[in-house]
Parts: sequence; structure tokens; C-alpha cells
Amino acid sequence: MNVESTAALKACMPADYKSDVKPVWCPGCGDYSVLLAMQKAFAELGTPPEKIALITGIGCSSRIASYTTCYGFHGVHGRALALGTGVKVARPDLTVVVAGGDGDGFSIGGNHFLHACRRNPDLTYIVMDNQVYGMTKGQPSPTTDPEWQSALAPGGTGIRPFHPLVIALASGANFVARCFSGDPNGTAQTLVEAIRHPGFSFVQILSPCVTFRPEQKEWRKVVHPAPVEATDDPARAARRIMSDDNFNIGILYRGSRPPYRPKQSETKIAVADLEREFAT
Amino acid sequence: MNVESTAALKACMPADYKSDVKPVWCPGCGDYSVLLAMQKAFAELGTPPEKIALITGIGCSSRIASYTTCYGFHGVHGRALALGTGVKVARPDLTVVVAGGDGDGFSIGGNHFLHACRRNPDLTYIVMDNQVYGMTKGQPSPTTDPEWQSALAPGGTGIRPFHPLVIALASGANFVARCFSGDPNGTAQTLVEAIRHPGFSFVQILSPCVTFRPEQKEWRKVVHPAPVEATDDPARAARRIMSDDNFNIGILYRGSRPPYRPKQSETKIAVADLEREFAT
Amino acid sequence: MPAKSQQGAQSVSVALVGSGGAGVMTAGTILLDAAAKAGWYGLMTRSVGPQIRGGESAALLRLSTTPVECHGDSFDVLIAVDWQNFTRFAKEVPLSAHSVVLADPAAGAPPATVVDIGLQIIDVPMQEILKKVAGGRPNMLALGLAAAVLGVPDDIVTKVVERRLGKKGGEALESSLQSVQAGRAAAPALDGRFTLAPAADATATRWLMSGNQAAGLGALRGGVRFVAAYPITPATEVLEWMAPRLTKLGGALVQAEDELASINMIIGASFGGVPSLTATSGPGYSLMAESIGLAVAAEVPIVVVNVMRGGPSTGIATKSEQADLNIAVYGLHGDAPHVVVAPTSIGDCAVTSQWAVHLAEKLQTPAIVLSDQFLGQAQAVLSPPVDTGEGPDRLINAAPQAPAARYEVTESGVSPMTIPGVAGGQYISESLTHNIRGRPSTLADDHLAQIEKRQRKLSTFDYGERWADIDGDGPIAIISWGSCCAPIREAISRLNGGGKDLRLISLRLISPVQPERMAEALNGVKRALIIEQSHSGQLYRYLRAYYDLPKDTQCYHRPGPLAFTPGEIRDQIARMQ
Amino acid sequence: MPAKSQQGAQSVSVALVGSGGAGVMTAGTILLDAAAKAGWYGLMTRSVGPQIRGGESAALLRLSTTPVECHGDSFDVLIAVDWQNFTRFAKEVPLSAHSVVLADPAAGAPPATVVDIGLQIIDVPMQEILKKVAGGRPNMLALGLAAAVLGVPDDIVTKVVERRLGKKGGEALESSLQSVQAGRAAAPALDGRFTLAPAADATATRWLMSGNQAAGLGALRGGVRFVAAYPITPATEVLEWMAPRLTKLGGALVQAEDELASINMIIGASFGGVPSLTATSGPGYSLMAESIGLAVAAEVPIVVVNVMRGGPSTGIATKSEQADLNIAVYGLHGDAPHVVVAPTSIGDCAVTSQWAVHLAEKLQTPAIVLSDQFLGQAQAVLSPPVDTGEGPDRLINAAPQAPAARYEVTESGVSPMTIPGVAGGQYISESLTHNIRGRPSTLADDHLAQIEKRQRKLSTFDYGERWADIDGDGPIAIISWGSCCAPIREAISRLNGGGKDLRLISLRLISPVQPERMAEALNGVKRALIIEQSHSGQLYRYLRAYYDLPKDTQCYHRPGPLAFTPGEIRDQIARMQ
Ligand SMILES: Cc1ncc(C[n+]2csc(CCOP(=O)(O)OP(=O)(O)O)c2C)c(N)n1
Ligand SMILES: Cc1ncc(C[n+]2csc(CCOP(=O)(O)OP(=O)(O)O)c2C)c(N)n1
Ligand code: SF4
Ligand code: SF4
Ligand SMILES: [Mg+2]
Ligand SMILES: [Mg+2]
Repeated sequence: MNVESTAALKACMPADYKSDVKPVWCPGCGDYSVLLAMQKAFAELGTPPEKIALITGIGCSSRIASYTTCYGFHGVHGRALALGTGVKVARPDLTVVVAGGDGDGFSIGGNHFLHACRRNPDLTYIVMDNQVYGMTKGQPSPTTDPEWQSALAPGGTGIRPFHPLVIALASGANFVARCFSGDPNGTAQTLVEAIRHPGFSFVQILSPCVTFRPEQKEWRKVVHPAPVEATDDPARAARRIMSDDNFNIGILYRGSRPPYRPKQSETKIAVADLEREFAT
Repeated sequence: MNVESTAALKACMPADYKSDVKPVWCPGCGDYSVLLAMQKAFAELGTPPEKIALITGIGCSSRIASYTTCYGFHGVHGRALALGTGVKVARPDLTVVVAGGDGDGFSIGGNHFLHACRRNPDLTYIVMDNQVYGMTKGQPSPTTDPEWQSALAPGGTGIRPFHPLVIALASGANFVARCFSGDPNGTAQTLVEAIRHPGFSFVQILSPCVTFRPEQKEWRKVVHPAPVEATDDPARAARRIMSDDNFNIGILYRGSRPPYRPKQSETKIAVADLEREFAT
Repeated sequence: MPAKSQQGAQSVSVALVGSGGAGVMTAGTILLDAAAKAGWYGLMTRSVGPQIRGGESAALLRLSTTPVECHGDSFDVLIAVDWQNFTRFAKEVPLSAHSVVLADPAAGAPPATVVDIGLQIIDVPMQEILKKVAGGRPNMLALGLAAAVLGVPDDIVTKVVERRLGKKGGEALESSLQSVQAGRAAAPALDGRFTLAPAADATATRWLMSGNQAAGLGALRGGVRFVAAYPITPATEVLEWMAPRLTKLGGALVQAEDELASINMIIGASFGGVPSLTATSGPGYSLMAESIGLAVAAEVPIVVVNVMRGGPSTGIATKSEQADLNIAVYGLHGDAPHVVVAPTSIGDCAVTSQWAVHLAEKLQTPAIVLSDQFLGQAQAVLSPPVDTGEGPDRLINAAPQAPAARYEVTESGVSPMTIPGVAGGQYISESLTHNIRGRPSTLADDHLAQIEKRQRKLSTFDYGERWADIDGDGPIAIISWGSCCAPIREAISRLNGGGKDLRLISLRLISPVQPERMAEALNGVKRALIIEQSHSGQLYRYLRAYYDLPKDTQCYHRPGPLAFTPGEIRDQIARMQ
Repeated sequence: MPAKSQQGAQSVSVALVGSGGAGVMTAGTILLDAAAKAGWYGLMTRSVGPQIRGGESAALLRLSTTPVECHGDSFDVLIAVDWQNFTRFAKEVPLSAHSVVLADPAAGAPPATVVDIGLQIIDVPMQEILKKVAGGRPNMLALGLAAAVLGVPDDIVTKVVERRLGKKGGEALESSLQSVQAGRAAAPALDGRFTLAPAADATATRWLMSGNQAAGLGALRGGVRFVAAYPITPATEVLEWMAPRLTKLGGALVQAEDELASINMIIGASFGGVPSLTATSGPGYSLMAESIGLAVAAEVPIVVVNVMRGGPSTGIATKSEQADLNIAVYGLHGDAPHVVVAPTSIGDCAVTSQWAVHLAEKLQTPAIVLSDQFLGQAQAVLSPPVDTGEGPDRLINAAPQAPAARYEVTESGVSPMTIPGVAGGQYISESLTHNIRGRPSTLADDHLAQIEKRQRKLSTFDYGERWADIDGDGPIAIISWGSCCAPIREAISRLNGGGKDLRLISLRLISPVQPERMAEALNGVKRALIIEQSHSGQLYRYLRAYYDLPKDTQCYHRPGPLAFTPGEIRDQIARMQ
């Protein structure tokens, strides 16, 4: 079946979003389930693949675009949010989803994360957080706990982990959620809401790296639904998140800031009209 | 008098930290008072100028290093914190002060700000915040209010301002304060405490740009001392800062995280000892 | 010494100097504007000190009966409101024994370096005079002096003052006009020595614009509708000019958090189908290098304007140099061919940037526009640069057949592109080495096929005659680029017999190289002289690497910040002749 | 076909292929280690598929009686545990009619491309055999097969297996050893065709190391005590090797948030007086460009190791290419001269990086070490690279007289530096154009003086003989660099008469250029051939720009990912001869 050319004509199914490329991921990698959740979410939204731009950086997780049938961009390390912002501003009609890893998004890409939250373009940012650099074979990322041993940081980094959700809230993200890849249905549902929510939606997905952080297989046992409903008060959301156990799953904040749209003047002109100003 | 070579021999005076270079700043620029406050603070600390490394980026404010008699680095735009971290890790004996503007620190330098807070090296970071790019003649910075008119953003940016103190707290800064350049004595006192405090100390100094934001001359009338004492609870500090009027002056947070020091092994070896591992 | 005929001088140079910020610049702009209205051509540059505001500054003007884009060897007239810090920029205001200085004795004695030249110094008691004008303005008095000396008609100056200062309101305008008149009245009789002759084509349309504005205009003409950028001297005016105009054209400008973001934003927007541009200078350009390489590999059209300033590092932000040629041509990791073009004059900034948009889109590649601070920030009165009519002629596959082969190997090397939103055209724009479908590949064959394709599309494209401007056909060739071209043109025209043994090749297409066209352009050439404003001779080395130059090829090169003068270049050429 | 004498072959190539991740790599490493202990030299590279883990992989070994740093034209022996995805890397394992394949028929038929070669295929029922070994391991069986075919002594293999796998504990070790023995027992008799002759200097010291480790060692020898970096393939091992060792030497490694931070951290540390280094690859290097320019302008010594991979953009992270020469030499804005060096062999990574530290410190400038993925990630058994004894010989002003003239114009071009903490030596390390005291300046004279000084210190320094390795003195010169040198050396030695008409210039100092030394090295040369692994011929163009090459100079260049083979190069040379 030729999925790509017929997708627009019929109700979308999750399979319509899956490409024929075999993932490079290790067997058991959490990212397989994120891919599945994404497909389900797109199908539920009913947005045909050609109307979706899936923009990623570099890392195991950032390979995800290739495994879908959407338009995609596999850019350079750390710049996916800037790419995605450009796509959205130029093409407000597209559904823009930006995705990547914790290294890509919070280490090299940290500045764009801050400023995308602040700028609030209408797109959804998904970080597959495995608390490690998978692609480069196991170095600590900003979300790695300070004691974790690795060749590059023998004895651990000793550095306090970065708290993506708190930073997102503090910088102005308009929708904040945490998911677990082991629950693709719940994740899909959250993604649907994130994409529908206007403005910058940030979704952290705990997605185990079975190769370099095999202990993350245990996450399945410790994740649990957030005990309370999402709030629209950023301060309250921040307080809750700061005091939770980092395994609280669910939508944690829904804001109502209007999304970013560059100013447009009422009166439209032609380029030739500009020439007059130079006449002497 | 040859200040530089005799400084170490006698009690330090503020004037000992002032170089013979005429500032490029506009008459009335708030940065003059920051320079004065810095000199007073150094004198009070009694640290001779040669033991201080003053590291800056690019911008009007970043010119400050030249106007002191300390060792200094006027680097490239946005990278002062990385330079300063390198100096401190390599030379823990030096007093490292990093300084710059809101554009330098929060726009292009935002990622280093996040990660310096998190990493917590024992240095003090001073941002002279005038909510504008002074050096490049008046473009909006991350702290500019969304309605401010400028050639580059006609009608305003429409973007929510960046909240430096909240971000600093959320990312782990160990000391957080806000000062006003119009109060050089108070600022000097805060700087003394910031420099003495172990770990990463962040001091935002409201410092008017009289040329591109002449309305900031009014700041003098609206600043006021923080109504309560500094807390050591980051969540409480964040809540207070989020709800204050942005003109609350004083030390707002004092943390107790141990400063960053790279791991050192007990056993020291020589390079030649390493060669053995390659022998077959 | 200005060429003087019965009809007056062909061109006159005037420097207005004085501290206190924008004063002399305003006077200079009015003078330039008035000269344009009176039918002359002209050029104005500014020299500023390190002070952010209120430091010393100088408005450096040259007015002429024919188009002019460089200063002369020395200034004919210097009007000094005061001498504060004059020595800091004295080298930018060369004077000769034929120059005349008008200065206020109350502002102190002229610097010894000026007096020693042995020129004529005329006292004009400016402060004294202005005491009699309510709210009198020294800069407007200087304007009046200059207008009188040059013979710029009174009514035109008045009209321009009214238009430009009108918004300041009644009293301020009144005192400005009175100050101008006071200046006129105080102007010494100089035997009409510096009076300009009427322009030949006095009624032709003239535009007053800077190169940065021209670059912005060219980009909009070419079809750019999205800009993301981070401010930097001396490129900011490109952006500040474009920002409000883009919103009126239905486009947008985003001020990014840094250059890493701005370059990626424009890549994203262009992937989305909208022709996009950023403008920056050396430090910002460096930061963009990684992602310009992304645009090469993923074949996304983008335009990057680099208005070069003094380097290395932060260098001299406010002065010109041509030392970013290396990084523009060679500064990407891996084999990453792309387009580099350079305007050959202030007005040509429009033509070249329009062409850059066209080439970027047509060849699905980054096109770098290497302008420089002189071209970018100089204000000139010039003939309107033509709209070439070239637009964003991207090869689009509007009715794609799945599976999409985004990176199809074609004869031209250009692969048809699909635009997001179009069903059946989905593909991944890929930074990894990939096959024709955009799938990551590490195979030698795929790698070679795509690398060759990207080189081929650049090498085989027909760039037409615009690759260089060629003047003359003598046996000595001068090869140059950017803001060097204007003083070279003038030097040649000054040489005996109009420099008949000379041939000037002003390069507009820097990369890819055009060996056949160059061979043709050098046909019959015995000796060549390459002229450029860099310490290491970047253009010379680059040409040597890729072209067969005449055996006897020399290079005259030095760094900024001082612009080349026609005399300096004439001396170099004379040495060759 | 391996050269075969009564004493056995001079060198033998073995490929161990099979899916399932690290299995064959472990076997290969043990084989290499055992061969070293037995007195041979050797090389091992790996080929991996796109899969992060568990995909296909191949351990490609060559063992030899003399030092060896490239693979042969084809592999003598291929041992296939299975054929999964073999076609993906088949080009990296060239086979000939003389090759022998040992494969398990149960793992499926060999691919047609292999069968079609017409080589000898010997069935070894590996799975069958392993059924009899408790916990039997196919990779260890392959090891046993290879050891038997090559004649690597049993006891040595056992010892290495014990040492390397000992920590896995009793049972696992036991089954490994039994698998090895089972492999030995199953090995076919091949008339000793692939048995290695004893090495000439079998008792000499041998080291087993990769180029990345060697680069780390050289840096530590040179005095580096601070490293800041961001992980990137294929440079990460430089960092991972250095990290724990730096802490033992009293130094430190900081993992930075990105390359912008890492380059600035090392600049800061070096300003503080501590010799500092970072290691990266193309994408990271691009990001560092702006701040490398800062180190040039502010004259701060730093070392940047770029382990080149396939480009442009993200390209092919795991494969070699030599296409970052342009960016390394030319990739900074403004005129920003600096040092670029390149190791000429795996072991030379140590010598060259030690030299780089020395040059950076001595000349107060960035020194770029251009290694490549092949050199960096290949494991070799080699003669220990010498410690040159060169350390960080920075010109320090320990007793400064205020006011400090940090950027004093000296004859050598090197200005004495003061180190923070020392009274009277305070200065500002300045990115703006500055005068001798480090004060910002926009004066033409200051700009020129500092630009000239920075060029002079590089141009006039005596780099000694180490600028290039020169072998032979024939009239045909081959000029090359990096990992190309090994196959060229082998190609020359294979040519009739030992290639007496050839002369090999292996460049170690890429920049600054050495025109006099090159002229001397080319004395008597009639024709030259430049060999490099880039599509655009970057080395050729660079040499052409700066050197006077023989009139008849050709260039053989192609991109990665496949390494050059001696045969491929011999053909090119033969065409010249
Ligand atoms: C500029 C640059 N620096 C470094 C790298 C190397 N690199 C590739 S992926 C990666 C980190 C991946 O970590 P993460 O984003 O967490 O993704 P994961 O693999 O864990 O899914 C790094 C450092 C690169 N490709 N580009
Ligand atoms: C990489 C780079 N981009 C842009 C610039 C231009 N630039 C110089 S200073 C500056 C902003 C200054 O603003 P801020 O840091 O707030 O300092 P202020 O002048 O207001 O004190 C900019 C954008 C630069 N020097 N380098
Ligand atoms: S290395 Fe980790 S993150 Fe990467 S594919 Fe394997 S399991 Fe997933
Ligand atoms: S432009 Fe503003 S910030 Fe800069 S020196 Fe002037 S007043 Fe100060
Ligand atoms: Mg990760
Ligand atoms: Mg500012």
C-alpha cells in the first residue's frame, strides 16, 4: 500500500505514519514506544502526514523523524527548536512537532529551549529523556544524576541535574507534561492534548536507554500518575513539580498565553512601493 | 602613583582598582556606578587587583574590565561565563568575577547561564541589566518588555520577558541578589557578600541605559529594599521573586550547595606511569 | 586639488568635524540630500570614536558631478566645530596644502599636524556668531558654511532642513534655519574654488541610500519574505531597514536569541518554502558555520549577508576590511560547496543580493553575500540600482509521486524539491550522508553521488556575464572586489591616457570559480595586479589556488581600517606600468 | 596474495565478521594483543553498521612482521560467524581469488558477490561444534580459527583471553577458552599459507594503542592539565582516555554544555596559566570557530584536536575523511594566523599532539591537530612513540613592571605574558583590536602592528625538521598527509626497485607554510602527485595557493568513507612513472 499518497483521502491510522525505514535503535530502547505513541497521536488528531513537520536534532532519539511518513528535518545537534520555530513562523498552517534527546535539548540546545518557552510559538516539543547521551555511547547529560559513573566523568559529575519541567515553567512554556514511554497509550493521549494546545507545549518523555542505563528498565515500576489535575497557575505547578519524585506522569500545567505570531501590518504594499523612499 | 605594583603592599582603597582608561560609556550611564560599586567591594574584600580575574563578554557593560586594574578578559559576545569557569577551575586561588549585559548573558549567553548555575563554580556573575542592547544601539533584549518600540521590533516584540532571578534559582544558583546601580554603596555591600559566598553567586544590577532607554532614569524612584530577609529555601525565594514588582532590591537567596570542584584522585602519578598500560 | 574648470569643480570633498554626537552627521546628511536635489552625486561616510554617544565624530562627504563612491586623496574643505580628539581620526581626514580649514578660533588652535601641512586656515568665529541666534546650532552653521562654499542653492538646503527637522517643531526648526543662514553669511569668499559644476544629467532620478539598505531592497526584490537575525555592527541596518517593511509585505523578521538560532530559523523557514535571509558580520558568521554546512548538505536555499568589519575576533566593529573571504569560501567542515557573491558598489548591493536570492533558490544552496562596512554604511546619491526581475526560481515538484526521491541524482545536479503540506512529497531533510531518498547511508557510492551532485549543480550552472564587471582591455589586468573597486576605477581614470593599458576585473561571483570566463577575461593580459583590503592577501591566495593567473601577478594588500584612496592605488599601478 | 616464504608470510589480513555487536571486536582485540605478545606488529579497524548496538560489525585485522598501519588490497582470510547485512560493509572487506573464507553453512549461503569472486570457501560447522561447548561463544571459536590459521601460539592466546575476560568469572572464562580450543581444532589445514613469519625484532617493546589514545598521551606529555570538551564521534576516546588520567595528574576535565563553552573554558584556563586542550570533530570544530579567533587575537595558547570524520554537516560520524583542512586553515573570520599540524601515523598522534602543545604555548596561539577517524580509532601494535621532551615553554614575564605591555611588539613577535596572581602584570586579554597595552584601539597603526606581530611570530619561528617526513630522493614527489601516508609508503615499497624514482613528503606542519623547506624538499623534483581523501582536493588547492609546485603537479583525491589501499595508490603512481 502506498501510504504516502493516499493518506489524505481516508481516516488516518497509526500505521499511516510509520515509514519503511528500520530504526537504528537497540532492541528494547524506549524510543520505539515513543514512535508508537506519536503515530497514535497523529492518527487521533487526524492530521495527514504531509501536514506535519517533524523537526529533530542529533542523537538516538532524534532519528525518530525518519521512522515516520511526515515531512521531517534531521538537522544538527541542538538546534531543532530554532529550525522548528522557523518552520512554524513561515508556515503557520503546518503542525510542527520538534523532538530530540536530553543532551540535544538541554545541553547544547539549552538556550533555544529557554527562548522557545519564552517566545511561545505554537508547536510541541518532545524530549525523550534517558538521562544519558546514547548516540555517543554513554556520557552524562544535564539530567543525569551526579553520582552516575562513566568514562568521561569517573566518580560522577557531581553536578546537580537540570530540571526540565521547572525550567520550562520558569521560562514561560504554555503546556507542560511528563510521560513514560512504557505507556504508549497514555503518552499518545498527552501528545494529542499537547499538540492541540495553542502555544509552546513541552512534553518530557522518560524513555529508557537499555544499553547505557540498563537500570532504567526499573522505571516501569516507579512511574505513577500525577495525583492531581493540571493547574493553570505556573507558580503552583512549579511548586508541585519541584517537590515531586520525578516520576509523576501526566499533564502538569496548561497556560493561556497567546502563541507567538510576528506582527503584520494592516496595509499591504508591493516591493516597488518601497523604492519611493530613496528618491531625493 | 603606580597603583598596580604597590597594591599588594598596603590596604586596598577603591581607587586602587580604577585604571587610567576613559570609559566609552555615555554621560549618565548606569554602568559608571557599577564600576564604582565594584571598586568599593574589592577594596572592602581587601583582595589585591592581581588576585582578581574580571571576565566579560561584549557590550557596553562588558567594557568594565578595562576600567579596573584587575586581570581581565574581554572575550567574545555571550561566552564570559564559560571563560570564567575555565579560569576558576584552572586557578581556584583567584577571585573570579564575571560581568556583562542582559543581551550578553541572557540572550546569546543563556545556555552558559543555565549551566553555570547548575554547575555552581565558586564565582560571582554580575549582569548590568538595562533591558536593551546598548552597544548595538537599541534593540530589545530578553528582559525588555514586550511593548517596547524599536526599529528591529516595530510595535514591540510581543514576547514575555525573561526572568533572570527565577531562572537562576530554578537552575541552581547558590546566591541570588538584585541591586540598583543608583545605589553604589548598597550594591558594593551586596557584591562583597556575593563574592564571599561559596559557589555561583548571581547579582542582577538594574543599570539604566540613558541613551536608548531614557525612561529608565525613573527607576531611581521605584526601586525599594526587599521587604524580607534572604531565604535559604529556593522554592520560597522563587515564589517571592515571581510575585514581586521587579524593583525589589537586596539579597534574595543564599544557598548552601558545595561549589563545583572537579574530582581529584588521592594517588598522584607521573605521565611516564601511564605508558605502562600500553605495553603488550 | 579639485579639478577646476570655468564651470566649477568636478568633485569636492568636505569634512565636518566636531564632538557631541550626531550633530555633524545630521548636517552632513542634509548637505548630501540637498546636493542630490540640486542634481549632483555624492557620498558620505562617518567616522566615530569609541564613545557610544557624544564622542568625537566626523561626517566625510564628497559631492560630484558624476557618480562617486570613494573619497579623494585628501579633503578640500574641513569645517571644524571643535578639534576634540581630532587626532584619533585624523588619518581618515587626509589634508593637503591645497585644503582649506574653516575653524572657530574659540574652540582652540588647530592641531599641529594640521597646521604643519601649510594649508589655509580661515577663522570663523562660530560661537560668537551663534550667540546672536536664539537656540543657535553649530552643526547647522557648519552646514550653511559648507553649502555656501560648495554652491548648493539656498532654497534647496532650506527645503531639506524643513523636511528633515520639521518634526522637531517650530522653534527648533527656526533656529536651525537661522543658523544655516548665519553660516552662509559667514562663509569666506574662496574664488569659487570649491564650487561644484552643474551635473551633466542633473534631472535624472537619484536615490539616496546606503549599501545596507540596498542589500535589503535587493533581497526583498528577490523574494525574501522571512528574516531571522541577531543584531551586530555593521549589519544591523540591513535588518532594521527590512523589519518594518517585511511586515508590510506579509513577511516577518524574528530577532533570534543568537546566531545559531537565526541561521537555523531561516533554514527551517526555507524548508517550509519561504525564501529566507539573515544578515550578520564576522563574529556572527563564524557562529553560523556549522549550520550553513547543514544547508549545504540538506540542500536548503538560504542567503547570508556578511557585512565585513575589521578582524580578527571582535576587532574593529565600525570599520571596513575584506578579511572574511577565507571563511566565506572555505569555512565549512567537509566538502561543502556553496555560492559566494560580493557587491562591486554601494548600489550594486541591491543587484548582488537579489542575485544571491535567485542563486540560492535556483541551486538549493546557501548563497553568501560578502558586503563590507564601507559599502554597507556609506550613504550615497546614486542612479537607482535596477531590479533584475530575478525571483526565487526554486525547482519544485508540485505533484510528487511517492516514494519521494528528494535527493534524486539529476544531470543538472539540482533535485526537485517538495514543500511541506503537499501529499506524497514527504521526505526528511537530512544532515547525515544520505541516499537519493534522504535515508541515512554510510555507503561510499551514496556519499560520492551526493557530493558530486552538489558540486555539479554549482559548477555547471551558467552564471552569465554577471560573474564580474570588466572594464577596458589593456594588457595589465587589475583584479579586485567590493569597496576596493571604486577607488581603483577612479585611479584608472586619472592615469595618463585614461589608463588605456589597463583592464579592471571587478569580481562579483567569488565562488564557485569560473575558470573559462576568467581565461577569456585575461586573454591578452601580460601582467596582473590583485588589490584587496586584507593583511594576508586572501583574494590573491584564493585566485592562485583556483585560477591560472599570468606569470607576473602581484598583489597589493593591506588591512583596514583606512579605505584605499585613488592616489594610493594609482601609485601601485604606476609601479606596474 | 600474501608474500610467502619458507618462514611464512610477511603480513596477513583477517576479517572477523558477524552480527551481535561487540563479539567479533572482542575476538579481534584479543588476536591483536596476542600477536603483539608473540612479537608481531598489527592493525585493527572496525566496521560497524548504523545500528547503535547489536548490528552487523566486522573486526578487520592485519598482522605483520614489520610495522603496519593500513590494510592490504584484499583480505587473506575471512571468518564469518554469520553474513547478516554483510553487503553493507562488503566494500570495506575486499576479497580476491586468493582469499579463503571460513563460514558456517548453517548461517546461510555466502552472498553471491563473495561466491562470484571464485575464492576458496571452507565450511566450518560453528554452531554444530559449539553445541558441545557449555556456553559456547561463536566469537571465541572464530578467534581459535584465526589463531590456528595464522600460527599465533596457543599459550599466548590463552593468556590474553584470561587477562581480558578474567573479570567475567570462572564459568564464562572457561567456556570462552573451550570455544577457542574448539575453533583451533576445527581449523582447516591451509599449507601454512597464512602462517606469519617470526618478526625480525620480536623482543623489542611494542605498544598496543589507538591514535586517539596516543593523542591524549602526547598532550599529557606536552603538559596539558586542563581539558574541557563535549562528546563527539570519533573524538570521544581522546577525552575518555584523558579524563581519569588527568585527575591522577592533578589536572581536570570538564564536560561542557556545548562546544562554545568548551573552547572558552580552555581559553580561560590557559589565560590562568594552565596548558589546555579540547578535542572534537567537524561539527564541533565549526562551533568553535568564533572563539578560536578570540584565542588568535588575544594570543592565548590552546590546543584543539579535530579527529576528522566524513562531511559535510553530520555526514558519516564513524568513517574517515580529510575534508576539514580548509576550515582548519582558513576557517576564522579576519586575518587570524594560527598553527595547524597533522599526525602522519597512529603513533605519531602522540608526537604531533605533544608538539602542538609546545607550539601553542611557545607561540601563544591556537594549535589545531588535524587527526582523522582512521588514525584515531584504529588500534595498532607499534613501536612506542617517543616522548620528545617538549613541554609548555610559554614566554612568561614573571617580574612585570607596571604598566604591563601585554602585547608589546617584539622582534620574534611573541610578547611576554603575565599570569593572573602576579602583581604588576595585570592586563586585559582583549578581543577588540588593541594597542600594546591591550587597550582597545581603532587606529590603523595599532591594528597593523598587532596583525603583523601575530603573523611574524608564526612565520619566523624555526619549526625544525619536523615540518614533514621526507623519504627517498627521486624525481617524482608524492605529497600527502594523515592516514593516507601509510598506504602510500606501502605502495612505494611495493613498486619495482622499491620506488627509487619516488620521494614521499608526509606533511606534519600544515600551517604556517614553509616555502623554503618545501623548495629544498622539492629540489630535483620534476613531477609531483598530491594524494588526499577529499572530494574537492583541499590539500592540493592549499599547496597551490602558497607553494611553488612543479609545473607538472597532479592530484589524486576522492572522498571517504573507504580508506585508500596500497594497490589503489600504486596504480596512481604507476601512471606517473
Ligand atoms: C555539534 C555537535 N556536537 C556533538 C555531537 C555528537 N553528538 C551526537 S548525538 C549527541 C548526544 C545525544 O544525546 P541525547 O540528545 O540525549 O540523545 P540520545 O542519543 O540519548 O537519544 C552528541 C553529543 C554532534 N553530532 N554535533
Ligand atoms: C557573535 C556576536 N553577535 C553579535 C554581536 C554584536 N553585539 C555586540 S554587544 C551586543 C549586545 C549588547 O547588549 P548587552 O549585553 O545587553 O550589553 P549593553 O550594551 O546593553 O551593556 C551585540 C548584539 C557580537 N559582538 N558578537
Ligand atoms: S543507545 Fe540507548 S538511547 Fe540509543 S538506541 Fe540504544 S537503548 Fe536507545
Ligand atoms: S548606550 Fe546605554 S548602556 Fe551603552 S554606554 Fe550609553 S547609556 Fe550606557
Ligand atoms: Mg539522551
Ligand atoms: Mg543591555
